[in-house]
Amino acid sequence: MTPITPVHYMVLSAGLFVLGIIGVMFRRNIIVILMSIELMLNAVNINLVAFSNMWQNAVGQVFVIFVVCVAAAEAAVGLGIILAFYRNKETVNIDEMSLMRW
Amino acid sequence: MGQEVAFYTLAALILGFGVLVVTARNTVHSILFLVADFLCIAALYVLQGAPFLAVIQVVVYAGGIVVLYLFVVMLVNLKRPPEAHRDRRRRGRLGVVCALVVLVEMVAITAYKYVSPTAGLPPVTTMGPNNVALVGAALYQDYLVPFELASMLLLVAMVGAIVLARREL
Amino acid sequence: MIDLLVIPLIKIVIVLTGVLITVMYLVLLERKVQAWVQVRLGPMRVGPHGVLQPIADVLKLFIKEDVTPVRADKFVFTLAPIIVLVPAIIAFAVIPFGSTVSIFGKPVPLYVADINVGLLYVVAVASIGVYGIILAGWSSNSKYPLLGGLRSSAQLISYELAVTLTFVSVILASGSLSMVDIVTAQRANGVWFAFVQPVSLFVYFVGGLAETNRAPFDLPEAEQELVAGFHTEYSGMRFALFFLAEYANMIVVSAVATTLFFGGWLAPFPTVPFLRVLGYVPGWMWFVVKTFLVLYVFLWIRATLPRYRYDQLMRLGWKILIPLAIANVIVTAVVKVALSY
Amino acid sequence: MEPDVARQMFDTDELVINMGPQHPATHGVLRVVLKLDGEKVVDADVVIGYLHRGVEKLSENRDFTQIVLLTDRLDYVASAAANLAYVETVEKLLSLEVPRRAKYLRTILAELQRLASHLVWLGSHAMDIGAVTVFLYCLRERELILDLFEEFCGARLTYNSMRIGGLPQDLPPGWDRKALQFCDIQIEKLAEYETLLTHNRIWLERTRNIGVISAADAVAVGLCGPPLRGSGVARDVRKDEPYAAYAEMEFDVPVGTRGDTYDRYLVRLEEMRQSVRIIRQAIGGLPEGPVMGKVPRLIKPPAGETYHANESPKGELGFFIASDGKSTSPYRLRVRPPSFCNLQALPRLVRGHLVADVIALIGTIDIVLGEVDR
Repeated sequence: MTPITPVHYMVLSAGLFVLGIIGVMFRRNIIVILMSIELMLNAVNINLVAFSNMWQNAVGQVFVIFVVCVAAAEAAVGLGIILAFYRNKETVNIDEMSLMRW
Repeated sequence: MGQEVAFYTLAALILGFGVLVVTARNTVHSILFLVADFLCIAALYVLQGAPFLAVIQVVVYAGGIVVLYLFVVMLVNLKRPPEAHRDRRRRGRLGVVCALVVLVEMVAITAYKYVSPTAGLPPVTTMGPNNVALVGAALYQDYLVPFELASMLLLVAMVGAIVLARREL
Repeated sequence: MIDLLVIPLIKIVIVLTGVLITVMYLVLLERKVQAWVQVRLGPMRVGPHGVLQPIADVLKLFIKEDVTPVRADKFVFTLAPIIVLVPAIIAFAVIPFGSTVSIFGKPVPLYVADINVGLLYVVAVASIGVYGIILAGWSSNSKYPLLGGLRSSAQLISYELAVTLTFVSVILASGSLSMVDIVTAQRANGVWFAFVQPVSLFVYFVGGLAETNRAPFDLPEAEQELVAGFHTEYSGMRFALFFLAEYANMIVVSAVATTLFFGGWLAPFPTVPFLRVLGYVPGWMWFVVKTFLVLYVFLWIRATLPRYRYDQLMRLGWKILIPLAIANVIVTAVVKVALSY
Repeated sequence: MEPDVARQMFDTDELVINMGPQHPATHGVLRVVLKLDGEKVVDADVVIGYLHRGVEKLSENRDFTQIVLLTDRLDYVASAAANLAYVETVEKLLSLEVPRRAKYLRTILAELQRLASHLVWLGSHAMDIGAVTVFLYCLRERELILDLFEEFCGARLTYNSMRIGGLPQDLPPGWDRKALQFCDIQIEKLAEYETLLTHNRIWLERTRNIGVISAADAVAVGLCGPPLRGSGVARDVRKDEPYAAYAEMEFDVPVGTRGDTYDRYLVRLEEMRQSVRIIRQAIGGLPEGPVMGKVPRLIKPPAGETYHANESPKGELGFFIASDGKSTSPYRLRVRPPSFCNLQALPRLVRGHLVADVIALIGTIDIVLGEVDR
């Protein structure tokens, strides 16, 4: 077996990222779409940590913390919007979220 | 040897759970797989010598964000499946194409890097296994302003979420 | 090879059996203590003074029919109790039961692992348990468990914040995230953190009561509007897993309290000359004794206090404990900086 | 889960929850249909009748003496109080004179019964709010009262302890000394319950300002007994229309100020102290003499009707008896049960409170379903 290099992590990360894209594109349920976005963010994090490990520099890890922050903010606001939307329309299907007002 | 086995196992688990997240019909199952995925990613961080991040990953992602998803799924209980739509494959095809393009591009980049390795550069600093202090120092000294901005972002998000989720919009 | 695999495995087996047996007898202890407080005798029939009662209980739970509601989500319904139990047990991995002892001339540390983010590991592991509770409520496909599950998980998440904040001030006081280092810091300071961080101890203990769903925060067990909370639909062995997890969590909370605030395996009064003899008692025994004293307080409180209402419980968590914990962190940080000058 | 059930639960629509008749916290077979908005109770509908045994109708086919037995089964945790109210009503109908000693003994028994009933109330009320220990402590003292009753009349729950015209028998020797001993114990233990509850923050939070009812409202709804006094109305049948030997006793009628659950708790605790005071006085001044008056062998009251009320532990317990003058059974017997009247206030009390408070409020009005449904 070849030793694990950052390239391995990059391939893994790319795979996870693509899974996220497929989720965003394929699914209609906006909650699953948000979850797919979380997957993509995590793919990015894997890369950042791999590079941090490769360069033996803590900055990569610091950025992961920021990404997690952003993800948390995104989830809170996104889910708040979903709840508000659901209360009015009783759906979480993204195709029905085409109106700018209701 | 141990590291390789661990990496490949975790990689397989991460990708496998990722597939399940995207494909699961039941949203709650989807969330469950997402949690499992995040736990595996946390394990991967441990493997990469970032135990602090691993714990953050579990506490914030698995213990916080995904619980939020779970709560919302339970609040949003649906009469009809949200997937129902006339033209089911309309964007799906686009998605596959997009994903393929991205995948090819990424594989190309990594393959290119692989044949002309730039690795071997000396590490900027040496991080021991106990790098929590290093991360802390970087976070609170070099990146203080972004840190404060991030906290502002979280505050704004919190206020926004509360306003949005209130019953009377 | 022996150091890498065999010894940790042996330790894991010992800790696991120890925890399970302790849980069994903790239930008996609880019933006995409750009974004594309430001028009763408690279990008396199985064995002398009921010492075999736990075995009878476990047997009964094994034999009982395991009911799965017809329209339940079977996969999640089965998984939920496991998700609750596993974090409760793996949290023991970082708890230092004692310092290093030598067995057959070989130094063996009395903990499964000393990882440098030990305390955060406990927090992380505890945050996973929430899933089991929500999913148990959801998968039962019944409205009482669902409401109970949502309530319990909201309770756990709220109080987890307060508990984590108390950890921050302990970390500030000790300067380390590792459980072993926290204990040694208490030896170096010559004082247990219970006396340095009394506010932390208070907030931690109240939060710990709430996180383990114990009285006066035992809303899931209140036979009131939510019947039995998230585990209403569970029976037999799967119910036993929830039960096991609750008591294992109690032990974790007590063990962490012992480590953080009561000097872990350290003997009390090391400086008092005529109490030196206490130092000859092995460290792990001190640890067990202290943990059980904390556990006793849990049981004592249950026998004494009425129950909070849900909204009062949330108010206590968010409006009293969390601000108190934050203020404590700030004060600790300021004092620490001031002392270092 | 059913989607519409989910919507009911989480949306602003009202959710209807059935509490009882099989529910661990409704003191018997009470059913309360709660309309909830989230956690808040919008309205409550009390459904009764699950324990209806037709006591009033049964009475029309029994002798006057046999009916004492039926009154035992009304408020089964305070049967002596119901016995007393009934026999006094018949005595009033017959214009019978009861010996003074019997009156004193009846007073003692009625007050012991009040203590026993209040102990059951305090225990179950505290247990509903989560203080299990208080329940066991209360039952421990109630046990002593039951022992006293057992020694007096041989029964521990349904005493059948009164007769028209007096009492079935005199006290066994040494009984009065034991009763006094019990009084000392009870006073001491009351302080024990109070240390567990009265100044307990959680208890205060669970009972203060919960189920507030103003004096005017309380009168309008028809509350009686401790809940009425908790709202500040000093109405006590023992004081206002004295019966048995109460006219000769010295005691206070405690009243509350705010009319909340905590006040009702304090009122009942003080009543227990006053009960002990009355028992001590009555035993101290116990006159000698017979315990049975001159009663005709066949009880056949003259035609007419009468109403007589007692202060039972739950409130004003009254009996209305109409006699046609021809038969040895009442033409019509009607019970005015305090639990029933107090239960009417429940919807008004719970409105606007949370579901968990409903339990505390069912506890605070102290109902016994045997009496409500009859």
